[in-house]
Amino acid sequence: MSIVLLAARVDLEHVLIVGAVLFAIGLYVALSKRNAVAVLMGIELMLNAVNLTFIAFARFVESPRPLDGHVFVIFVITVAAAEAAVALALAVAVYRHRETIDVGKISLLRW
Amino acid sequence: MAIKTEPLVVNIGPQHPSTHGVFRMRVTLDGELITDAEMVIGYLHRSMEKLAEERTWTQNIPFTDRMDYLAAMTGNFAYCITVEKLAGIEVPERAEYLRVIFAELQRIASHAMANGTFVNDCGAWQTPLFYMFREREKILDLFEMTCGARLTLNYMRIGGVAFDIPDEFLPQLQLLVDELPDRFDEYDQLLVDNEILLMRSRDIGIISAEDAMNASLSGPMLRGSGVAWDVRKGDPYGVYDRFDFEIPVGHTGDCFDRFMVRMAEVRQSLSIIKQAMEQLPPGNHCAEVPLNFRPPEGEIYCRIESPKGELGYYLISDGSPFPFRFHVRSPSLINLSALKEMVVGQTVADAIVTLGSIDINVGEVDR
Amino acid sequence: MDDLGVVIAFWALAAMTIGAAAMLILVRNLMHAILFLILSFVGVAGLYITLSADFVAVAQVLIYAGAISVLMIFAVMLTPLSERDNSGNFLQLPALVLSGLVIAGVTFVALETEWREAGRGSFDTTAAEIGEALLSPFVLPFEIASVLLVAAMIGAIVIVRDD
Amino acid sequence: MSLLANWYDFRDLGNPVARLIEALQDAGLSGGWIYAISGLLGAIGILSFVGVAAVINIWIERRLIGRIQVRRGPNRVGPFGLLQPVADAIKLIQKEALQPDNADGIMFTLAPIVIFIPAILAFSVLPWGEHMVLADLNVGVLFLLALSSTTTIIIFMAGYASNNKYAILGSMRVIAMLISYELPVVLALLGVVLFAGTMSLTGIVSFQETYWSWLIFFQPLAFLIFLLGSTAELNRTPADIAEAESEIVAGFHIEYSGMKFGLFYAVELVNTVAVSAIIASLFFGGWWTYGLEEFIPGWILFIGKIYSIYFIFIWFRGTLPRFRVDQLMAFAWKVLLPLALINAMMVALEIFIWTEYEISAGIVLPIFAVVNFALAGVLIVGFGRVMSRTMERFPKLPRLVKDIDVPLPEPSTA
Amino acid sequence: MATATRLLSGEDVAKRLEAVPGAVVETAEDWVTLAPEKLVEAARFLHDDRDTDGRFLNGVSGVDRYDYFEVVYHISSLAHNHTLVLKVRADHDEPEVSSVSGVWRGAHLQEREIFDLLGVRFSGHPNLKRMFLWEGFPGHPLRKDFMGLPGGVSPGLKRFPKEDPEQWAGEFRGN
Repeated sequence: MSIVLLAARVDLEHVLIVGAVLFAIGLYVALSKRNAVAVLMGIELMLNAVNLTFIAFARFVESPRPLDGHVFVIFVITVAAAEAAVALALAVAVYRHRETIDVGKISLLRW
Repeated sequence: MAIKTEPLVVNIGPQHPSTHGVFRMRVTLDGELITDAEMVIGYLHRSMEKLAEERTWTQNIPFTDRMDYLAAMTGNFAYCITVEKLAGIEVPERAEYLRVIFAELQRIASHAMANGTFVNDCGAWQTPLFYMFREREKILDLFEMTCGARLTLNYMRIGGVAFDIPDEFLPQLQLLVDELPDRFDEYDQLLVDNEILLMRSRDIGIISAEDAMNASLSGPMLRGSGVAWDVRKGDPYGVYDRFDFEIPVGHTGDCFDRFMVRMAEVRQSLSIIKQAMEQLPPGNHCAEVPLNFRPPEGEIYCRIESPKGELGYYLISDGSPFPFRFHVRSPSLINLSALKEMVVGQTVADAIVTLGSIDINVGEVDR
Repeated sequence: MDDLGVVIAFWALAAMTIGAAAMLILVRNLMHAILFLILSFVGVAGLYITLSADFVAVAQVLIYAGAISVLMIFAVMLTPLSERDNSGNFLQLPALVLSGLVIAGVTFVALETEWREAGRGSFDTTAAEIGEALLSPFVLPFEIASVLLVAAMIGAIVIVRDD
Repeated sequence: MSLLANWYDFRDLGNPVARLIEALQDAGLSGGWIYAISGLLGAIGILSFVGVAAVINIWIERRLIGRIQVRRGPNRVGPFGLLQPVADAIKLIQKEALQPDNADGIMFTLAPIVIFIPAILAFSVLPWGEHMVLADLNVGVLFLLALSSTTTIIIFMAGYASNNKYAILGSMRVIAMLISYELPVVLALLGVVLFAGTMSLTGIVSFQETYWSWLIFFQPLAFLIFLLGSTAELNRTPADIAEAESEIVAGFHIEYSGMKFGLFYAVELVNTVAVSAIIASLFFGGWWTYGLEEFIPGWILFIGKIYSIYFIFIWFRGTLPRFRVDQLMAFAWKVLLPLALINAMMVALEIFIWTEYEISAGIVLPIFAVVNFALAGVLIVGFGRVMSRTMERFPKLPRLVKDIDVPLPEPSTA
Repeated sequence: MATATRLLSGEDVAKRLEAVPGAVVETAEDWVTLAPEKLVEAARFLHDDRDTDGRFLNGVSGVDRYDYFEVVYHISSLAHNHTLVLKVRADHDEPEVSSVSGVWRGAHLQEREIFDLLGVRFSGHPNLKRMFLWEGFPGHPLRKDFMGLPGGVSPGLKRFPKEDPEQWAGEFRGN
């Protein structure tokens, strides 16, 4: 299989690679940033990359119920919304006690 | 434990659409809540009290126009009546009645302006303001017909008024007096029956009767708080003891009460004007007073009920043609005494409404 | 997927998405980072449209760009005394290595696997089918998701409540 | 009632475009080219409408507000002041575009430009005639909601980038407000979508055509909720708290001057037209007007409906004072949201009855209309009673006192 | 119909103020002059006394009498509808009067105004700052000898001393 990414067509592999790059960027952001909100941004990017691959599989891969991928994405978005709400609430709660949301400084396991 | 946030210090004014001139309020905000407020004034200070010591008693009348320029007629009235009392000058009957008519017209104009801008501060997009301006315009037309000026009138003189009214004045005034009650009924329908205005102005900026008295508030602010006090009734000056009118008094002392007291006072003023028109005697319009007359040595404090509140003049004469001391008790300034207490703990939007309900005039605050 | 317009749109949107995501690493200001994140979300929504998932695309814009990013803005604005820069920590190099490994691994797998491609065209409409799927085979997860949302909402309120 | 598909038939401008596309297909162009050409034509049509509307609306709004405020409005430039928008634009373009010292330059410049994207995109899914729709998305209603939620971010961008305290206050207000009003608006539209059984705007219009009735007759509550909610989303009086010029001066666009301010000004008008168009499509049958579109082109009827609804917004603006922030929030959460929920449940019940028992539409729809109107009336009056319980319903007027009367304080016992 | 407000004579006021011994220094026809150190006490008494009921302070004004400063309080009772006048003298070189803003909230701004324009210091005032003129303005313009003082002047800002940032610092502190 020839590795020609910018072919004049879009196949499953291409979408998967785009998703992988997006996931990798999200991973990097989530691991390397100090601000809790930035870490959350990385996590959201990773979730988006996963969603993208779900949609790609739904679009390209043979299946009796191809739209199940979409349903999964809807669930992931739901969970992401809940997760974001709780995580940001945690950030605010931590800020209230320590006046910082730098994950490096929130190292004590007690308040 | 509340979230530690930076307090936000915001300058409301001096260039702000709702501060009615160059008034500045420095508020400290926690979110939208005001935790501290301080007013900074003096942007329009013209040092009138000092200037007045260099001018003769008659030359000072134009200064009184330029203090509360929205109620110049009552400014004239207060000063002239104080000097007359100091010098013991008798004013002709006709002049007294003309003064009452013009002062009450001026009160209607000033209250129309105050209520229009108040509703504008509540966020109505200038429509009530324009309606109120329409009525004020007609009153200013009457002023122009009589003394040629519309805003800074310089109409009253020590000993009377400058000009007698022209012949077409009374019919025009009659038209106005017949027309205005209907108009104000209409504004009642537009504004008082409006749920949003009620929500915005009721229970906002409350000041109790005791606090209002302690803070020397006067005029519609004092009456809005439930104190039935009006200088026209309590200390009748001029010929006010000959008219039959009532004092509108509010219930809780919130912004809505002050607004409604002004609305009701307009109707009382109209009734006074009607009575004055009926009783208007013929005769001379001004007593003979020399241009550089010298009142006897002495001092006097005399007050009238201006649209904004108790407008008093404390004049000291040392027998020279110039006043020794010319002090104005300006209602706009003293009504601001309780501003901080009224706005702290409210939101910015309410603070603007409260300020609008006080009805200050920066020309009179700073003098 | 052979339509030229869609292919061009896909690659343009992919470039935009990845570029915006990469800016997330580079920009200094946290607020700018959130705005680039929103751009990235919108790009992903565009990718969904090219993959003929219109309902999911619109939901993506509605929830990610419209709600979650606003939550993030709230979180940043509610923590004013904390630093608002977007600096990295000591894990930058390991994270870079890990990310590179992820890209390499997934690319290798994606290219080496024989996918059972269906070769069908784009979906005509997805909203109705998703609705039916949610209410017949996935009704239990659907209900659990609603419970999860309620739990998350209560949890968030409890966490940030003033004690 | 099929339209004669002559190319010159101005009753539906979609027909000549369809003819053109057929001709292009005959000429052997590929699908991409045809897609591009038809999209371009539609975009030109929409952009020309948006551009003209943004200019004309300035005149309409100022004249109407002027009439409401017993003055004449602009009448100096051109006949009836018709050239006033041009003069305004020239004035704004000439002005210096100031930028505060510590402003966030790129965001500050970008915000007034980007804010046009959702405003214009909203027009792309609206049906202007039977065949006149640029993108017949089958998730059209959801698409419009998604667009309105992105506007929030852009307004926040403008306010944050200005580095001004008033702007920050305004943008935080707008975020809180738009988040709150998203819910009742979504739920109100949920009722409409449930009733019509489709999320496509074309589908909703053809539903109204099929059953020979505008949706407002079945969804009066949804209409009111959407109307009030959209005044908040549009930042117009009585919910213009984001730019409240008497409180926070101009809110998020206080620092903007020159044409940057002009863009914000124009986008407000464009957004208002877009919302009016959405209301016209969803509740007033869009281009369909009880057969009248056989004689008058549907898109002219549609524009007429748009401006009738636009007039309501101008009327609001000319008459009502502004809410306070917390009152506006309380209104969304305590009044609009429960009403929208009840409405959605009611619609679900009705649709269930309709489909389950297979009652003919002629019998069931009038009953639904009556029931829904009665429900709307009861709910609005009831909520009014419940909400105004804390305050007396009618204000106490000042009491009139004959003589001065100031009580002495109670003697202190100490 | 209502009758005019009664102006209490100085003797009447002095008689009422016998409850505060040593307060009245001089009794004139229409006013009484109080001892500066007894001012607040007398004001509090007049405010609380039910017969006098001086709950309403009409106004405070300052007068430059060349040799001394005079601060004049116009107090009235809205319930009894009478009014009375108090005066306090302050030294011309170091004018200082105790503040009555604790008794009447309404005196707050007027005392600031007198401080600003006449330079009379009010001890015990919570926020005694310049009100009309800016911080750092030299002199007090309502004094009769203002024109003769350094910085007191024919108009023109250039003759004022260079602004000192320290003087401005006070304005941005809290109340």
